[in-house]
Amino acid sequence: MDKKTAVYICTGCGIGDALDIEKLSGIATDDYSVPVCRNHPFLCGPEGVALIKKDMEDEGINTAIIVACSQRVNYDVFDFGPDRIVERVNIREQVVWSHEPGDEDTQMLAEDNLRMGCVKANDTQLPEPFKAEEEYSKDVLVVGGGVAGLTAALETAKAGYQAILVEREENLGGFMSKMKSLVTLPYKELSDTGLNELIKSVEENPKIKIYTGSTVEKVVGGPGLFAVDIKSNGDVKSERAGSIVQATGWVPYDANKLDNLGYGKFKDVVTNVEMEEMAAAGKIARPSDGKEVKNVLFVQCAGSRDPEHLPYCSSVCCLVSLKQAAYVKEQDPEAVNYILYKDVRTVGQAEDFYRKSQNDGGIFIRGTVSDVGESGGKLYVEADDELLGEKVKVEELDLVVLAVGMVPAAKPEVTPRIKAPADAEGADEEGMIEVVPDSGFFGTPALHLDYRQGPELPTLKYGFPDSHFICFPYETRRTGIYAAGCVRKPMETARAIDDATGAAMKAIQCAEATAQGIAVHPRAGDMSYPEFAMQRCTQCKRCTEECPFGAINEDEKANPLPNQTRCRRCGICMGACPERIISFKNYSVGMIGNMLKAIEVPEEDEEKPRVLALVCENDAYPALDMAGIKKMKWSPYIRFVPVRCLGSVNLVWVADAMSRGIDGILLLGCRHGDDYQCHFIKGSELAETRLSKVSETLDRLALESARVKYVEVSITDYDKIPGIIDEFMEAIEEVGPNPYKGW
Amino acid sequence: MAAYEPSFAQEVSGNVDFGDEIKMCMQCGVCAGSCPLRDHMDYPPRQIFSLIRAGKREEVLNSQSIMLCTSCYTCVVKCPRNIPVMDVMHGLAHYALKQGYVPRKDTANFGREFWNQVYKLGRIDEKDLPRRVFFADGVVSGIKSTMNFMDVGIKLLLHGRMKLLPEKKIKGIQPLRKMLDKAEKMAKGGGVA
Amino acid sequence: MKYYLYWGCSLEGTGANFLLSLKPVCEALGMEFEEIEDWNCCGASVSYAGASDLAIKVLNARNLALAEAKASYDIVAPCSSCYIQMIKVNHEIKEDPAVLKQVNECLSEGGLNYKGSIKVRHIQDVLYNDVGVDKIRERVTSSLNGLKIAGYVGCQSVRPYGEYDSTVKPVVQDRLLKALGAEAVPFPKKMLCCGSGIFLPEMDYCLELVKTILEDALNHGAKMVSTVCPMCAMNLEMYQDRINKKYGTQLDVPIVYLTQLMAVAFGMDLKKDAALNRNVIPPEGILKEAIG
Amino acid sequence: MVDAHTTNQSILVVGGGMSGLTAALEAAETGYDVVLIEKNPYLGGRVAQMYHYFPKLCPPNCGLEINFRRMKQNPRIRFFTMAELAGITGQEGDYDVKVRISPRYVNEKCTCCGKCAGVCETEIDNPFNYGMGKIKAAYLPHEFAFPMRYVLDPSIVGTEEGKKCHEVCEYGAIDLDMKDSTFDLNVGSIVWAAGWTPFEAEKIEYYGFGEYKNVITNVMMERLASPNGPTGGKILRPSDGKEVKNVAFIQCAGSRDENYLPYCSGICCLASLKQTTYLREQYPDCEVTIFFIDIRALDRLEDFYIRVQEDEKVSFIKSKIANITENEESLDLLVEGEDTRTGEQIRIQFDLVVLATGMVPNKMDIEPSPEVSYDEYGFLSNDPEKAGIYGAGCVRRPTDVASCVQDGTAAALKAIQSIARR
Repeated sequence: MDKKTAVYICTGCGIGDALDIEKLSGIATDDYSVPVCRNHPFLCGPEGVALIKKDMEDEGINTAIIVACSQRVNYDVFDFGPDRIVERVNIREQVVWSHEPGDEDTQMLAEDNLRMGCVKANDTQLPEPFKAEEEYSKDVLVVGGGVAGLTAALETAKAGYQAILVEREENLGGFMSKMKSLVTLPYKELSDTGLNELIKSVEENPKIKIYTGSTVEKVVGGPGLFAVDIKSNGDVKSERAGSIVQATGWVPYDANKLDNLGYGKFKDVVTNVEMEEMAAAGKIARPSDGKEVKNVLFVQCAGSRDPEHLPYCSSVCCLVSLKQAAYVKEQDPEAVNYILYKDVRTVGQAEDFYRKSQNDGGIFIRGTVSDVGESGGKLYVEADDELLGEKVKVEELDLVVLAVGMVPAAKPEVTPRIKAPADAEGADEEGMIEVVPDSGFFGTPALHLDYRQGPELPTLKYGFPDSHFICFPYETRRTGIYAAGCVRKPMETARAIDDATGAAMKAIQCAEATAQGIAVHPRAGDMSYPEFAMQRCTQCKRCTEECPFGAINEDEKANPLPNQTRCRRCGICMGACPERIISFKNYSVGMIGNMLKAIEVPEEDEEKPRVLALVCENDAYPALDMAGIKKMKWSPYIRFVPVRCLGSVNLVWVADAMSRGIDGILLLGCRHGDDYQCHFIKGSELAETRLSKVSETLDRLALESARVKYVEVSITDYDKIPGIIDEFMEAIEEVGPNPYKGW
Repeated sequence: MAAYEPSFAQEVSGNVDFGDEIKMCMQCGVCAGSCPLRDHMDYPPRQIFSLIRAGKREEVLNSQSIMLCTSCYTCVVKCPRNIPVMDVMHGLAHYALKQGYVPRKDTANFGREFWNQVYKLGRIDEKDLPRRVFFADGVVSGIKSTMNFMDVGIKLLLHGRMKLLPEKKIKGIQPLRKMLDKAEKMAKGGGVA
Repeated sequence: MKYYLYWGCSLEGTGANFLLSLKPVCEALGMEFEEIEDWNCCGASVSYAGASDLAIKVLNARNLALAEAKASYDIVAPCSSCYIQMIKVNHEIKEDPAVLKQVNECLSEGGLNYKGSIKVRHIQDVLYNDVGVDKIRERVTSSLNGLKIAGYVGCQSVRPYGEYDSTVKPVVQDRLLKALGAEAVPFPKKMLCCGSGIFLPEMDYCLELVKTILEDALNHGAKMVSTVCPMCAMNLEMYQDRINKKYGTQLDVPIVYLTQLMAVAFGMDLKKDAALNRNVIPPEGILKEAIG
Repeated sequence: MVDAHTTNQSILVVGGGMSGLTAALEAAETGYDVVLIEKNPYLGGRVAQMYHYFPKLCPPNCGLEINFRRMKQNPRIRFFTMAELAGITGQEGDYDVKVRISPRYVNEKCTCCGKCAGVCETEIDNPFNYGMGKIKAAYLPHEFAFPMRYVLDPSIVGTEEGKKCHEVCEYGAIDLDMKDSTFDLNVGSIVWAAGWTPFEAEKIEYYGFGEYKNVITNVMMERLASPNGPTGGKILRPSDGKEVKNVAFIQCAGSRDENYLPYCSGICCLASLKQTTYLREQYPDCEVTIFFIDIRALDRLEDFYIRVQEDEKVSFIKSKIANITENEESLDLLVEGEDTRTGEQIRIQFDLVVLATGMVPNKMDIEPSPEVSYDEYGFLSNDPEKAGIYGAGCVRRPTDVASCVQDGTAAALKAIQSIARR
């Protein structure tokens, strides 16, 4: 578009008193020859906004540079519609509120910010939404026909969308079809599973297409454009889908590994799953001789909460055992149930069912099993009773039920090995390498994604493809593919139903957003997307390897094949690319490069160092605003440039800045590691790794690596900001000025 | 090693007043933590319940604790499962005595004599009661205990806080006894002797 | 304001000063009393040794039935033990009608029947809620002038049902004391049990409790301890010399009934009405000094 | 006057906490018009008052910031703060809703320059800090407040103080004539996400909360640990501002207790484990004791439990504490109970006691009450027979943030279905 730019400087909130506005406007009008430059004492007020609107009408201004408060505020006031560019230059929170008023350094800071704003506005294009050639699908593919899958499909259909349901077994229902009864809200009594009704309503719903006895053979493409091959008794059918819900459920932990609890040794030691099947079949009897069951002992945490087996808690086993104890009582009111537990974990209203179980006479023993044995055809269990403070023995047992835990159905027995990337360490002689736990290679086939980064959803610790985020449990590293139910984490039925409903919501939402060509969470609504100048590509694979969302595939020649609908617009590929071939309409290596170059670097003798800080706009930038709002003070020699994610920081910026005489560069980003907070999963981590490699660049320029530093800043660390900055300024003081000044 | 034996728990729940409430205990220990005489108890209430659950009949019925209850109701007020802990302890004491156990001799004698008097007169004779208690274990110890309490008695007497005339039976003593006999027959574990 | 007064066994003996002071004080406040004819003992808190729970319920139900048969007055029970034993019956039959059936089956042996209509009230309850502190304050002629008193509530006058006051941090007695012009000192141990019914047989343990209670009262500056329960009064008052012997303390704290203090504050006769002469540890001096 | 034009194709979300924000955003980002109302002067709800989340120990503002940004760029959501539900009539697909707005006395012209607070001398108990510490009666609820706008406490309206604030504001942002107002909405479905209230700990008299200064609740602890809290993030004894050396956490303070809340509040175990890490991070020598009945750390949260157990300065004692008494000189607290694993009596002095109090669901208190069903504890049960109004988050069950967000997302779809059905 043909830009007509105007600069509007607000003099309210103390700005006018702290700065020489005349001088400031000069920068715009003289240095950047912006045709229109006005100031107003209350720009966000009605008159101020009217002023801008008037220019837009009369003068055809379509690019407004608002030099005022942070972009975090008055976002609505300064929104002039999709076809107008608005660039916000923060001179309130991060300039006049945090620096000495009337001081020349404060003035210089404001001026640099304005310079960068002018450059940015100039280099910004209005993004247009991405539109694929093929037509978008809004159908939702649901993999797994258990209670979670059935629910996801049904809830999708109820909202007016088509669902495709794929179930491996011949019949729908998953594990629940093995269940006799259910314990669920309000947790007073046993209730019917309601599975038949659920299946019926799924089968009768015209919007749901069901494939039983079928598996997903291959998934190609991305959100809105998934092409799915479904192997259905012999032949392969293909379907198109907009998004996917993976509800492949769980498998019980292998009780054969629990021989210390007598499993496999004694016929009458069974798992809670076998117990459930027995009960569902109609009669609970001793497997050994089919005789009646009088005394039952439930061993809780059989394999769970155990470093030798499953370190995590399987969440449901307490309630399941209490339920099965109720079966025993139903069958024979005289029978006795013992529950040997570590902690009774009946959370929320489920505490009521613990009460019921006690009221039915269940005997709860807090302790751990030391031995399971047999004498006179009956089982006995020895345990350390924590509350009795001694070893105890429970004899005359007809049945010992091991409450085994849940393992995600997507968890493989062995860690798969793949062909190692060229520069990878630890590859074996065949060039194969064990894959990292959170890569998409982890997992037994469920989706067979045709993705460069692996065929399945990446998993977290313990093989659950759960979200790492507390605020965003549906965050997924495979855009448009959402896990639901026990494949995500151990959960009881009531929770699985809610989870599946939520997953369906996200799936529908992703299909809708994709069709509009806009991004989903966390940059929801963003229309910009990366464009690749392929002719300059050197096939280095960095982008295809580093994209946290596996958005970019590769052809056999290692050329990147971007899948725009998988893209989350973080710009990590842009930061990765050594050739700078990846750019967005409103965000590019060149644009930021030019902004850096716009910073005025005083001569060495002026003894005014210049430091550049590239800050994560999601957390570090708001923290800076907070520090400003709290009127904290810090060095006026530092210039902040917000970036979408530190992962989008391209090392060339460091070189650019250094060669312009900038004395130091600070990267402010999110915590990484096990408890990472980066909204793009790997961004901040990648930034630090890349930075560690920057020393070569610096050496080449004969500069000290101390000039570049990465610091973790969380959004609430505003109180630490001045300290962090001062510390870095001192460090820069020590290494002395950048010799490239004035070149 | 203690063998879990549900029969005692069943015995208690079937024959002891409020005995069936025990099953609701989740072993939080708030009762034991609230009891004024907890430091003198061999097994505070929470432990008594876990012993019953484990089937330790002797330990429970011989336990000092079940007769050390001052009836202050603190445990009853605090129990998160609304178990009338105090009444359970009384029930256990009553049952233990019936079964021939004597957890706390003096309290047992005192309580029994107290009830005997209620049964005999329909009221309590405050002079007579201690005497009976003191002499429950024979003349010698009786005299000793009496001497021991002379001072108290004299003080009370001097300050007009001792009823001089012996307590008379209430008019309706006969029907009252009938009622109480009936109650004993109908009472929980009334069959058990 | 007419009530049944069920004073029970000890108020005719060891608790005589309670009953003696209670009657004139309550009359002065316009309360009328009627005795439950041929009442029997409540069984107190140790009968369980000889009796089943049902028997003890029946024992109390008899009193309730006798009262109910004649009139519908509330029963006022000054003795905490009597009070608790009777309301317990009422509570349990309310919770479980089967209990009422059982009880009546036994009562019928003596030709009685209880419908469950009679309310049982503690004397504190009646003074606080029916009479009210204002009316009591108005009646005060010789204020206790800020005399520091520790209001000992004990257990059974409020626990477990807390019908008229907190079961953990009660306030009623303190407010009544204040109405008399006294200063109710902070008294964290006001709810610690004194040993109650098993004091006598378990004296070794219970002396310790009484010691703790009295020392707490003294540490908070109390000149005397007030109470509303004959057992508490007995246990707190009669054995101080034994505690002194056993623990080398110098306890000599007067233990007075709330109603005695009221009689004094109402300017009634210290002997005839307040029955101060019946206290083993004489409170008279301190009180006279207070009222000047 | 409020522009709140809506149709029966719109969704009303009541409650601007995590559950409500999520429900609103998910529905709006799927293309539906949403009106969100929140009774506080800011969005974010209960989590905005928390220091960190378990188990990641990350700040809630991080996720809130993203959500607020999602809102800023989404024209389909309109939200109203200081707004409460005043009435509902109609049925699924066509509800008429009355919303009551309390006066903020500050209009949209506020630039957050802070001059009003500058001249205001009156101070009020800071509601954001549960009454710990004071704040000017002209105040920004907290620095991350969204919307970023000041509030005037009614107590200074109509006083000299109020006038002063009005005069000092250069932007005409202070409007002392604001009144209670109501407006009507027509919506197709409603998401009830009004959240929870901390159980009133004073009800457990034997713990002495409200009477003993150094007995606090877990929500107060969050504020004490927060950099924007009353102590600037340093955990200090309320009574004397001393550093703490020996702290007790009492689990199930009210929860799992038929005298108070018979249900388990689900989150208190993890909350205390989390707060233990706050203490241990600030005070390398601080001893922490956690008194519990059962530790309920589900799924991966077990790792966090293990992590805390590995700290040798943290001990776990299985006991429901029976009594707390204050030492009248030191104001330390004597904690009594039974160690159920040894049978021994506990009599330990602590300088701070934290009660792990539970959650009480916020019910719809409007007349006439709409067609919804609650369980016996007041949690809203999403009865399929009564579609149209859907509970989300802690109004349905006591639960953690992640589950609230899941639930809010699910509620959004249910709300959309109610519209799609029509």
